[in-house]
Order: sequence, then structure tokens, then C-alpha cells
Amino acid sequence: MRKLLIPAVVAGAAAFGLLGTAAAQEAVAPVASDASVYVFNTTLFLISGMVVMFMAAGFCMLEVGLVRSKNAATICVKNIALYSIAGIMVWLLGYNLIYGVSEGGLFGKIGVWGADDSDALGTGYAASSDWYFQMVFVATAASIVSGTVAERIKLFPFLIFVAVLTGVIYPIQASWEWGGGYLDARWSFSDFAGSTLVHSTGGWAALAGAIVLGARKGKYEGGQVSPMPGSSLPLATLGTFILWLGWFGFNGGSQLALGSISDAQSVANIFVNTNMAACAGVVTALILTQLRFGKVDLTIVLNGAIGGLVAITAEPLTPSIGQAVLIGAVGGVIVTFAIPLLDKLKIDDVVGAIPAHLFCGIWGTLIVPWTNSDANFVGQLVGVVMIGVFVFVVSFALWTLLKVTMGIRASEDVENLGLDKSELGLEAYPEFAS
Amino acid sequence: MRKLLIPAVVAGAAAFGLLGTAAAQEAVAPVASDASVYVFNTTLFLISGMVVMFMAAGFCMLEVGLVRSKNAATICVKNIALYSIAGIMVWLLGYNLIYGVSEGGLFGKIGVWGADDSDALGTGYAASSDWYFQMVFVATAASIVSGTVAERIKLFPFLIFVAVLTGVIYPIQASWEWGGGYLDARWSFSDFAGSTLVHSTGGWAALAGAIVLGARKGKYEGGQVSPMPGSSLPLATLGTFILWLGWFGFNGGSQLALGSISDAQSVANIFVNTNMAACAGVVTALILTQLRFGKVDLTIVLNGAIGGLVAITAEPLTPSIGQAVLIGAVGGVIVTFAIPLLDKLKIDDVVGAIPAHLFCGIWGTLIVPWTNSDANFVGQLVGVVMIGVFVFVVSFALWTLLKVTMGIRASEDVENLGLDKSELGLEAYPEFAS
Amino acid sequence: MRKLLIPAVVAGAAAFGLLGTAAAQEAVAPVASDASVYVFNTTLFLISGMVVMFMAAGFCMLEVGLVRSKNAATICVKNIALYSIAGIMVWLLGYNLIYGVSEGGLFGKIGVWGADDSDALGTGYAASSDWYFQMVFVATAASIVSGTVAERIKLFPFLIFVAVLTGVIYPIQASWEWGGGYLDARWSFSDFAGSTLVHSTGGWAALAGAIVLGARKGKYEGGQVSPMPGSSLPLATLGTFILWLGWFGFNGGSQLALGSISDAQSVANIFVNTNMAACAGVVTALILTQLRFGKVDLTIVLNGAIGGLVAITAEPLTPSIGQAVLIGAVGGVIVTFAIPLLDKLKIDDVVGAIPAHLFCGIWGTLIVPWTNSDANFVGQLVGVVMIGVFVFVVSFALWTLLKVTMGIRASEDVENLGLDKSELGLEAYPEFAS
Amino acid sequence: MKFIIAVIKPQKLDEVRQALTGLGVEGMTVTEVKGFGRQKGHTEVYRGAEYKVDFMPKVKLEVAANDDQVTAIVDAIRNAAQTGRIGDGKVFVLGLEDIVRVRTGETGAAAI
Amino acid sequence: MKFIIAVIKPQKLDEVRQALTGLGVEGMTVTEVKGFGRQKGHTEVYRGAEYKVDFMPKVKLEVAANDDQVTAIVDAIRNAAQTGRIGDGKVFVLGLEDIVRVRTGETGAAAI
Amino acid sequence: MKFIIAVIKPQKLDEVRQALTGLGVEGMTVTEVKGFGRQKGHTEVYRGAEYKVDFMPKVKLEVAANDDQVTAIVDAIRNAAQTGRIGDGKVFVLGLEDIVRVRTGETGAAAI
Ligand SMILES: Nc1ncnc2c1ncn2[C@@H]1O[C@H](COP(=O)(O)OP(=O)(O)O)[C@@H](O)[C@H]1O
Ligand SMILES: Nc1ncnc2c1ncn2[C@@H]1O[C@H](COP(=O)(O)OP(=O)(O)O)[C@@H](O)[C@H]1O
Ligand SMILES: Nc1ncnc2c1ncn2[C@@H]1O[C@H](COP(=O)(O)OP(=O)(O)O)[C@@H](O)[C@H]1O
Repeated sequence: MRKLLIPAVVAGAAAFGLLGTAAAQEAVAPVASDASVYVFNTTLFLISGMVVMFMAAGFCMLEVGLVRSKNAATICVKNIALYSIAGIMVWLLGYNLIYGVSEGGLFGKIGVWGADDSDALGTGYAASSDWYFQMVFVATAASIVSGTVAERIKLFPFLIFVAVLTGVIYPIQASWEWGGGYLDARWSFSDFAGSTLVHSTGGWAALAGAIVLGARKGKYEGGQVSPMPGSSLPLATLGTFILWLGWFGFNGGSQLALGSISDAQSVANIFVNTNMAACAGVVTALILTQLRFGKVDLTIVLNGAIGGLVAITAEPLTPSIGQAVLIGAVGGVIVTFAIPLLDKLKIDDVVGAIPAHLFCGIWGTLIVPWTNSDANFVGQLVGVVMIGVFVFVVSFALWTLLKVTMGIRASEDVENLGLDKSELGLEAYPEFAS
Repeated sequence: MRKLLIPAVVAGAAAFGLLGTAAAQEAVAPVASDASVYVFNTTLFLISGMVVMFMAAGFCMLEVGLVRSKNAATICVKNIALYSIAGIMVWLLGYNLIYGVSEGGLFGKIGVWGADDSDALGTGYAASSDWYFQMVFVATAASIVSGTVAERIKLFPFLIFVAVLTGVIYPIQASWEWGGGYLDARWSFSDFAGSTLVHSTGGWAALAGAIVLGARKGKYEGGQVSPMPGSSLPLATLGTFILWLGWFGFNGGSQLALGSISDAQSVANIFVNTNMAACAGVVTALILTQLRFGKVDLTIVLNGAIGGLVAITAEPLTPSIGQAVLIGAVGGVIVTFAIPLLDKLKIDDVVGAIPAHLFCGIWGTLIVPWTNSDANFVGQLVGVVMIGVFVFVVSFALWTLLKVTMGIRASEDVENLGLDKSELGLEAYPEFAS
Repeated sequence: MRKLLIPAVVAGAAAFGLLGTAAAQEAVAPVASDASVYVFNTTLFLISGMVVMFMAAGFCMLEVGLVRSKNAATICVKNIALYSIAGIMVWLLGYNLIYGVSEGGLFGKIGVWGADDSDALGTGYAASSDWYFQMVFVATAASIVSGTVAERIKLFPFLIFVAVLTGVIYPIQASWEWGGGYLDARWSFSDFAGSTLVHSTGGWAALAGAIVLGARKGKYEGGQVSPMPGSSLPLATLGTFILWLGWFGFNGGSQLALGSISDAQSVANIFVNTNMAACAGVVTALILTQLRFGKVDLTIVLNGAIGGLVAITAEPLTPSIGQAVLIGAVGGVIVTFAIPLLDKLKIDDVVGAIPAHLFCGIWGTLIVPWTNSDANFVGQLVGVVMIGVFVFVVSFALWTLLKVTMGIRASEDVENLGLDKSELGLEAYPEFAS
Repeated sequence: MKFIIAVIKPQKLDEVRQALTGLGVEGMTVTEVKGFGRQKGHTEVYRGAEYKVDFMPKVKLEVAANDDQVTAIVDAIRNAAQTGRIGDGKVFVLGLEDIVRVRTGETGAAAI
Repeated sequence: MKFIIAVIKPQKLDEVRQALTGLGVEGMTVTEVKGFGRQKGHTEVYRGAEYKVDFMPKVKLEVAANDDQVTAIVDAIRNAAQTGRIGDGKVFVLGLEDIVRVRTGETGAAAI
Repeated sequence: MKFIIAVIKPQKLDEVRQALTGLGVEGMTVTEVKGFGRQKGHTEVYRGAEYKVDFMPKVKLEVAANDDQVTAIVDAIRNAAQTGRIGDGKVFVLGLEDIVRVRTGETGAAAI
């Protein structure tokens, strides 16, 4: 059987004696009914949201695989807790801060969110499906922070930070763009799926945390960098594959509509560009680590996939495949060089979230004008800087506040013994690990 | 770019010079064509079914992570086998027992199922898509049992129990409600997605098994409880995330229709409530374990997520988000207190399936009238009791029968050495474990 | 609540006072608008493509679980790299080689692919969605090879082979059938979703590799077979579940259309048959290993699931459930007997890819005429042989070329120490493994 | 002083530890080991191929003790570790010239 | 010649190794062990059930040395491994009758 | 009687075991250990940072034997474990005062 649609349809139709009706279709006008458009849009949000939700598992596995086993259970607690807290905070505060903002405004409404489907056809999708989709994005930003500050941060201060990040910090900056606020109205800033709004935001918060928190004990002692190898690279790889999968929903769903032929084409193009950027990130990191270190470094290759994905996230629609490949490849270059660089600066980023999410997020945002004429370099720069300054400064202040009040750093003994045994009183792998 | 639908659509449409047609849509009546409705409904079943099917992997990982490594491979065999057996039994017997029941009846038809799409528009979905969706639900109930009786049950007796559970026990009680039988007709019992029909049913069967089987050797010796820590909490966490993901299909798909604006809204609201109940379960368990035990217990937090999900499953549509959060939070409370309680009763439930699935299932079912006026407390109670008694008694009898005939309990030596080495002759982690 | 559609719809509709419109639907003609059909088809490709993409993770976990830990990280590198390379090669060469072929031709066009949506209604789906769906299929074939040659092949020669396989070998043979080339036009060969085109192709390439490469050191020394147990059977099981999940997209998406009632029914029937064949493969392998070896062998049971899935892939639509069960069961028989057989022939297939993908692929292809009258045995045989000879010969030549030029086999020391430490300079489980 | 090394079956570790604590032994060091001995490993089948499992999992116990305690300790281990079935293990007694307690620097008997 | 066995806290391994290397010790063998001693394990709660952790993770170091080096080595271990807190571990000194270096066949002191 | 401790390269374990069985040795105990010695570890790069791997994976073999067997056993280990390359390992011979077979209570030579 030819694996092309038309014959298949005919065959299929014929098999059910529907050939007539199938032919009859030609008559119908090429627009879907409003009801269908509504359902398509809602379905896009729900299915995309599901795979983005699953990214929480991806981040968890990536982190759990890249930390030492004595801290693996704590990573699990942090990741399932942060996703849960994000959901609650976006409900209580976040959503209305993002979308309650006035045109060109800087600060949205304060208030609990509730679904309003009164003007169904007006909005064109179920309110809850949109909320769900936005919520999982917020959770993503929190996951990014978790990886960077792993293996030395205390559980509860971290969770408090997550609550503020997901309930206030992320929503405020997101409102400037996705809420139609200042950056959107004044600078026609463009960030399709969130290279800056989601990934850099997570990255800036992570960077602030890494600085306030300091490096893991022994990481930079004796003026040299002591690697602390991840305890399960297979789980880290699984996590990366899950993230890759989720990214189709992350970028594809950000088209926000699926009900028309043009929207369907856009979503499809986004899928392809998203995939190709990741492929390029992987291959680039693979070749570069071989050339630079004489050996392929799996962990950097995994970061390369994420770097490519983050880079394409600001504009996955307008690039040609070739351009997407290039944008992703640069992402691979960035992670390969930025990871050792951070170590030189004694910034201890356990999973490489800062290079992959922050640096590649900036790169992806700044390159948008190359393929999308609606965006301009100045506007992009303003957006990157304004959001960066806001998120970094507020996060830094918050981390510092937590540090001086309750303390954010686990004691040296706790760090030696591992957070699992000391904070949770259990072991992630009681029968195996050293 | 504003991240709101309308502008996006316009932009998209404009970009493809379809603005006219896009506008034209306003004219069309807001109902989808029957064909579209049919495809939407079928797609809902298929996609929901896929993620529910994936829950089999989630249960497998959760269990494999919570047992000792010497029994991990056996858990894998059990989980992939039980899913397979469920599929075959639902085909041979189950489906027609559920849906062959007469209005208000107690016992359906005996007979192999085959797809009948003769009256396509009448049913409104592809017969096979519905069968697929129902089948994966049955498998879920079997997975629940597996976790409770782990680490000491013999493989084949367990698989025989699964065959009867999925082919006969589950279908009979499900027919009373979802088949439009006795409980539905006589008591207007309401269980939207199966807190009682699926989760409590699995839980009752598990409880009967745990009693007949007895506790793992050494678990309750010397009048004290000896914990047997799970061998891989990261895998247990992964499993929980997979279950959470699957639950969107589990509850969302149970709307059974997606073809209209109202159905799309319902599915979306279900997604949000399902998610929020789980979030609440996690946060509640996290705080309670910290308060009660002085340390956050990851394994109970994971149970908390499931407890919240099970609790909302009986009615994920009508609650407001606030109500959903409360319903899920109580789920978190239940698991935190019920887990040690079962140990006091010397009921050895390896993964905590009884608190999470049985107790939270009862809670979720009884609270339905709070948010859904079509249900009443008496009816709910009758359903819970009637199904509970039926499933528990029959399961208890079956376990006992298996015990006296072929024996269900592995010998003490086998238990010492681990089921993997003795029953399968291999090790789950030959290079690591002790 | 009855869990049947109609009442649910009414209820739902009623709840939103849409009963009128819901009833009104009856009036509408039972065909979807072209726009809806277009979106449905595109969505089918995208969602199916996503889960098939995720199969890359499934293969990775299956392999990582079945190799010794000292080679696990290398498996991860290979799997994420091969998926990435496949994407790039299908873009640069593959797609146009497959679909640029002339009617009845043998060799397609050379050229980079780019999306062409000019004749949207003509094609009936977004070009990129189709490309995406085809691309992930190609990646699957490459994953198959990886498992067979694991634990002894050098990284870069393998990646070069993958580039040629995905860019040239696979596309050429695929064009003969799915491109409407020679086998399709001349022999009405039928391979619905690729038992031969995807799985046997991967299997033949793997077989050639295994022969040219030779067995792992110590595997067949002293005239006896020395098992080398997989290091993490839970991960291998997870991988199998992921593959099973992906297969619904693999076979279901191959219907290539979802926009009509008949297509929706077809996809649903495919889901059920796909699932039942896998169930049968599992149960058969479980029983047979118990009978033959006196113990259930989890690893063969996992292969049984895959064997059943591969077997049904050539024709998942036309068989009745009973026939699907039989076709899958034979898959389970094949793997159980072929695995030891390959060992007798001293062909070292680390994960059992050759029995599951090659042998079961042949079986599935040859049995098509039993359920599909459009196919005939001769045509099937010609297809199996022609593709087999082509892929095996070209692969064998390529492996040999790589062997004599750069060498494909890791040195004995490297093999002793493990590829991870020697080729990557790291360990997959630095804290656990021996 | 003597350095007593015992190789026993893993499931007997707890009983042995309790027996020794009963004797007033205040410390011991435990290692997971693989044992090869008269208790010939069994044959297993993996993916259809038979193979012999030569090494059995055992636990090694090291206890430093004063000469006067040795017999008591050895007997205690024997009684607690014995199942009567092949593979029960062995106790080895080696001479021990000196002990130092790291924390205090005490040496000899005082450091036990 | 003597065979020195030291049981220390895991996090002290690096310091001890460096101390020994400083003394010119060219080789040692390290094993992960579990220790039972005065440093009573603490109680933990798992899924609501309390239990005592009796065994603490320790590292065992084996060093063969010439008689004249023994005191230096023992002291070096003591100083490097000491935290002053209970559980620091012990050093055992056993007699060693002979050594053979597999690679060369050298025996006695030359093989150390 | 003697207590022979051999530290060898992991991949040599099988050959050594067979060699010893050939001599009629009926039991031995094996432990996975990490070795530090002349065979200096190599430097690795992980995420761009260089680091030295000091410890090499080794296998430790413990065999109790009668005096008359010792030389044969030591030679057998040497021959089987030797690759001629640095890191082949060592054999240590310690005095052994007594053995008890847990199962039977036999002591001395009879318990070997
Ligand atoms: N000569 C020996 N040297 C060192 N360890 C030994 C020796 N003989 C036996 N062992 C250890 O004792 C364990 C039990 O010995 P085995 O001969 O199997 O049973 P039994 O002690 O009951 O005769 C072996 O697995 C091995 O670890
Ligand atoms: N009699 C002994 N024989 C063998 N090992 C011992 C003995 N006593 C202590 N150890 C080892 O030394 C470790 C530390 O001893 P412990 O009594 O806990 O603290 P301290 O040495 O500071 O008194 C123990 O965990 C155990 O591994
Ligand atoms: N003095 C020693 N005490 C204990 N073990 C030692 C000693 N010297 C070497 N070893 C062990 O022997 C192994 C091999 O020794 P090494 O010096 O690396 O090579 P070679 O034995 O060929 O000179 C080391 O890895 C270590 O485990």
C-alpha cells in the first residue's frame, strides 16, 4: 500500500462504502465549524499541556541522574513538590497576574482564578484548557531552578522560593509579554514559547540561587574543579528524552490554535523545527566534546539537546529547517563552552541548567529577528535585559532574605552524609549506593 | 506576541490570507458535523486510552522502586503479564459482562467481544475505541493488587487471580453502574471515573490478598514493625509522575465525549480538577509527614499524589477548584495516617495501595454529593458497601481457594533469597544489589 | 452515571443548556468539513509522531537495561545520537528518496526536503506533519541496529552506519513500497506500518553488523554460551512499555487519515489489534519460557511483547481480534525459540532485536494475505526477499568497509574495561556498579 | 589479641550480631562478599543459555577480640550462623598484634 | 612486615590517602564496609515505622608495610582520620609473613 | 595454616579461580575492592573538568590453606593473574591460627 494519504482515504472510505460521501467532501467549504474550531483549540491545549506536565518527570529524572545518589531522593521530593506548588500558586495568584494586566501595563490583577466560559465562541477555547497549559509552563521554570541548586540546598527554603517564583516573579514578567503588557505593547518584543519568559526566567532565578548559596563542598577546593559524577546517566538520558517529547507540546501548543488549515500547518512546522534544533544541538555537542575533550561527554550531549530546544523556543515557527538547525547547533556550542566557563567562575550549576536554559534562552530570543520580521533586535534586547534584571534582582533578594532568616544551606555534615539520609532520613538506593 | 488565542488566530489566518474565511466562520452554526463529533469522541477514547495504558508502566515503576531489589524483576514480570492478561480477559469475557447487562440488572452477557460499528452515528464513536478505553481501566485495577501482595506471592497464582479479577469480578461490579445495572438504575449511584469501580475494587482485592497471604517474613516480628525500604525511590517517583500523567486520560476520557463545546469545557475542567487534587495530596502529605515524623517521607508524598488523584476520580467535573483542592488534600491526609495504621493491624501493603486506592476511593465516592446534586449520600454509601462486600468476599474466597489448592505463598527460603533468583533464576540488578 | 456515550452527551449538553443544539446535530450531514478533515489528519500525524518519537527513549531504556553497566552510558550516547542523526539525514536525503520515486520506480529524488503546503486541500494534511511522522519511523530502524551490536562496537563507525542507513538504505527500500515504487506497483506488496520496511530493515542491518563485528569477548568461548545478564531489568521493562505505547502511534498513525467516520473506526480497530497482538506475545513467551526453561524469563517476555507488536505491524487493520491474537502469539513463539538459536549460530544479538524485529517482521509480512485479500503470498514473499537481500547486502558491505577502513570493533582491553570508561571516560553508575 | 574473620550466610547476620552483642562485643565490621566453596553454585538459564553460578552471596564479619574472649565469640558465631546446610561458612582466627582507636589514640586491649 | 587494616569514616578517605602518600606509601587497598560499634546508629522513620540503623557506612583500608614504617603509618592514619567524635574507627596491625608482586614475582619487602 | 590475601585485576578472577580449583582448593572468598598503587590512575574529563582517577577497580581473594599448599597456591595465583603490566596486584600471606567450619564445627585443617 502506498503510504500517502489520498489513496489511503479512498481505500478506507471504499472499504466502508463511503466513497460517495468521501467525494462529497470536496463540496464543503474549507473552514471548520466554530464548534470544531473550539474543540480543536481546546484539545491542542490539553494534549500539549499533558506532555508539558510530563516534563516535570523529565526534569526530575535528568536531575536525579546527574546528582550523587546520596541526594537523589531529595531531588525527587523537590521535583514533585515544586510541580504541585506551582499548580496551587498559579491558581491562587499567578494566572490573574499574567492575564489581568492592562494593555501595556506592568502589573496584573491580584486574585484567585476561576474558569469563565461565558463567552465560549469569543475566546474560542475552554478557559480551563488555557489555564492548564499556562500552569505547566510556570512549573517548568521552577524545575530549572531545582537542578542548579541541587545537593546542598535545604528543602523548605527551596519550596518557599518556588512558591514566590511561580506565584509572583514568573507571572509578573510573563504579563509584560504574554499578558499584552509593557514589552508587548511598547517594544513588540517577541518570545513565541518562552525562551526568555520561561527558560531564561528559570535560569536567572537559578543563577541568583547558585551565587547566594555557594558551591557544593569540595567542588572548587584547592583551586581546581573536582567533578562530582552523576549517579545514573541512564536516568538522566531518559529525562532528556522526556523533555524532548514534552517540547513538542511546549512549542506546538504555543500556536494556541489548531482549528484552521493554517494553524495546523503552523503547529506541524513548529514540531519539525523544534525537533531539528534539538537534533542539531545533540550532534554539535557530540562533535565538540570529542574535539575539545578528546572524548564524547554524554552529560554535555544531553545538555546540548536541551540547549537546542531552548534556543528554538523563542521562534519555532518562522525559521526554515536549515535555520532551525543552525539555531539549535549554536545552542549545542553554547552549552559545550559555557559549562566549563561557569566552573571557572566557581558557579556550581549541578545539572548545567544555566547554560542550557539561560544562555541558550538569550541566544534564541536575540536571534528571532533573523527569521521573524515582526520582531526587531532592539525590542528583543530590551526584553531580555528587562526580564533578566527583574528576575535576577528579585530572586537574588529573595534568596538572600531566606538565607539570613531561615538559612538555605545544608550544614557541612549534612552535605557529607547526603541530604537524603539527613533531611529525609532515607536513601534513594538503600541497597546499592556507596 | 500576546499569548492569547484570538490575536494568534487572526495573525495565523492573515499570514495565510485566510482572514476572510476566518471571519466567515462567525456565520457557521456552533455545532460540529456528526462526522467531526464522531471523530472527536473516538480520538478522546484513543488518546485517553493511550495514557491510561501507560499507567501500567507507572504502576510497574512505582512498585519496582518500592520493593527490595531481590524482588524487582518479579514485579516487572507481574506487571507486564497482568496488563496482557487483562486485555485478553476483557476481550473474552469482561466487556460483555459490563455492557451486556440489562437495565437495572446484576449480571451481564457471557461472550467474546467484537467491534460492531453498524450504527456509527447512533453510538457516536468507534466501538473499538470505547473497548480500548474500558480495557485499560480494568488493567489498572489489577495493577493495584500487584503492589500490595508484592515480595512474597507466587507468580502463577497471582496471574490466575488477575485473570478472574479482570474477566469476572471487576466486570460484574462495573456493570451495576457503568453498564446501567442495579446501582445506576436503582440508587443513582455516581462514580464518574471509578474511585470505587476501579480503585476501591483493586483495593478490596488487594486487601483480601494481603490478609490471606500474610505479611512478609520479618515485617512484624518481635512485636515491632521492621521497614523494608524500597530499592529505588527515583523509579518510584517516575512511576508516580507517569500515573499522574495517565490520570488526565483516566478522568478526562471518562467524559466520554469531546465533540461539543460543552464537552470540551467539561474535559478541560476535569483536567484542572484532577491536577489540583493531586497537587493538594502532595503538599498535604509533605507537610503532614514533616509534622508527624519530623521528616518528609518521599514514599508517603508519592502516595499522597495518588491518594489525591483517586479521591477526585469519583467526581472530577462538578467541583470548583477550591473543592477539588480540598478533596485531594483529604486524600493526602488519609494516606499519611492510614499507612502506619495498616502496619498496626499487621496488614502488609508493600506499596501503600490500600490507603491510596481503597480508602481514598471510598472518600472520593462518598463526597460526590457535596459537589454533584445528582448524587445522594445514601446511594453513594450503598454503592461503596455493595461493591466492597462483593469484591472483598469473592476475592477472599478466590485467594483462599488458590491458597489451599496450589499455594500462593513463596517458601521462606525463596523469600529470603528473593523471588527473582528463586522463581525467575535471574536478578533485576545483577551487578549492583546486595 | 452510566458510562456510555449518549447519556453522557445529553447530560453534558443539558448541564450547559445546549440540549437543543445537541439534538440539532442529527440534521447535519455525516461528513466533516475539509478544514476539519485536514486538521484531523494533521493531528493524527503529529500525535502519532510524538509517541513514535518517544520510542527512541523506549529503545534506549530497553538496551540500557539489557547491557552490562560498564557499557550503559555508551548506549545512551548512541541512542540519542542516532535519533538526532536520523532526523538530519531524512531531511537532507531520506524523504525525497522515499517519496520522490516515480510510479513503479526503484530510486527516488536526491535533494533536501522542504515543506510544501501550496495544495493544502489536495494533500489533506500539513506537509510537515507527514514528514515528522515518516522521520520518526526511520529513527526506529536505526534504534533496532543499536541494540544488536551493543557492548563492542566503536561509537563513531556506528554513527556513520546510522547516517547511511537512515539517509540512503532505508529510504531506497521504503520508496519501493510507500513511495509507490516497484514493489507497490508491480507486486501489490502490502506492509501497512512496516513489519518489513522498518523492522526487518533494521533487523537485516543489525544481522549484518553482528556478523561482521563478531560476538562479545567471552560470549561463546569454550564451546558454550556464557550469558551476560542485563544490568537493569526494570529499565528494560520500562523501555518495553514505552515501545508498546509508541506502537499505537506507529500502527494507528499509519492509517494516515482520521477525518472520516471510517478512518476513525480503522484507527480504533488498529489500536485494539496492536494491543492484543502484544498481549498474546507476552503471554505466549511467558508460558513457553516456563515450559522450556522451567522458569519464566523476563527478558524473553519483554522480547515477546515486541515480537507480537512487530508481527501485527504489517497488517493491524484487517485481522479480527482473534486473528490478531494468533499473529501476536506466533511472535511470542518465534522470539522464545529464535533467541537460543542465534546463540547456537554464535550470532551475538545483545537485546534480541533480530528475533523480535527481523524474524517477527518476516512472519507478520507473510501472514498478511490471511486477513487482507488485497495482498497475495507471492507479492509478500517478493517484498520480503527483495528488501532483505538489498538491505542485508548493502549493510554487510558498509559494515565491512567501515571495518577495513576505520575499524568497528573496540579493542579487547576496551571491552574488558567497558566502553563507558574507555570511550567516554565516565561511568553510567559511578557509585554502584562493579 | 585475635582478629576473627567469619564468612556467613547473609540472612544470618542479624542473629550473629545479636549473639555477639550478647557477649559484650562492642564492635565489628561487616563486608558483603562472594563465596566459592563446597556449596557448589546451581545452574541457571538466562535467555535460553545455561550457566553455572559459582559464587554465592555471603557476608564477612571482622571482630577484634581479647584472647580470653575468642572461644566464646567463635562458638557464638557458630551457633548463630549454623543452619546445618552446606554453605554455612567459616570462622578464621588470626593473630592481632595491636589495635589503635582513632578517636582517642588508645591502643591494645583498651582500644577494642 | 605488617598488614595494617584501618576502618575509618568515608569522608576521611582522601585525607588519609594523602597522608600515607606523604609517607611514601605506594599502595593500599580500599573496601566499602559497614561498621557496628559504640557509635550507636540512630533511629529512623520510614513510612511511619521507626527502626534503628545499627550499621554505619565505613571505609576499610589495607596497607602492607615494613616493620619500620608501621608506627609512622598508624600515626598518620590516626591524625588524618580523627574527628574526635565517636565512630572515628580503628587501626588493626597484623603480622605479615610474605608478599609477592604478581607482575614481577618479587617477594618480601621488595614487593611492597 | 596460612591466610592468603590476593589483590588482582577483575578480569583475571575466573582464570585464578580455575587455577586454584585445579590445585584442589575447595573454597575462597571474593571481595570487590578499589586499589591504589604504582599503577597511577589516569586523568579523566567530566563536563569539561579534568580530574585524576586514583583508585582502580580490583578484586580481593581470600584463601585459607595448609602450609604445604601455600607456595603452590601463591604461584598459581601469580601465573593466572599476571598480565605483566603494572597493576597486576599482590599476594599477601598471613599466619592463620585456627579455622572452624560453621556447619560441622570441625576445626583446623579439617575445616579448610
Ligand atoms: N579455604 C577457604 N578460604 C577462604 N574462604 C573459604 C574457604 N572455604 C570456604 N570459604 C568460604 O566459606 C563459604 C562456605 O564454604 P562451603 O565450602 O561452601 O560450605 P561449608 O563451609 O558448609 O563447607 C564459601 O562460600 C567461602 O566464602
Ligand atoms: N572490635 C572490633 N572489631 C572490628 N571492628 C571494630 C571493632 N570495634 C569497632 N570496630 C569498627 O570501628 C568502627 C568505629 O568504632 P566505634 O566503636 O563505633 O567508634 P570508636 O572507634 O570511636 O569508639 C565501627 O563502626 C566498626 O566498623
Ligand atoms: N602496600 C600495599 N598494601 C596493600 N595493597 C597494596 C599495596 N600495594 C599495592 N597494593 C594493591 O595492589 C594493587 C596493584 O599494585 P600496583 O602498585 O598498582 O601495581 P603492581 O602491583 O603491578 O606494582 C593496588 O591497586 C593495590 O590494590
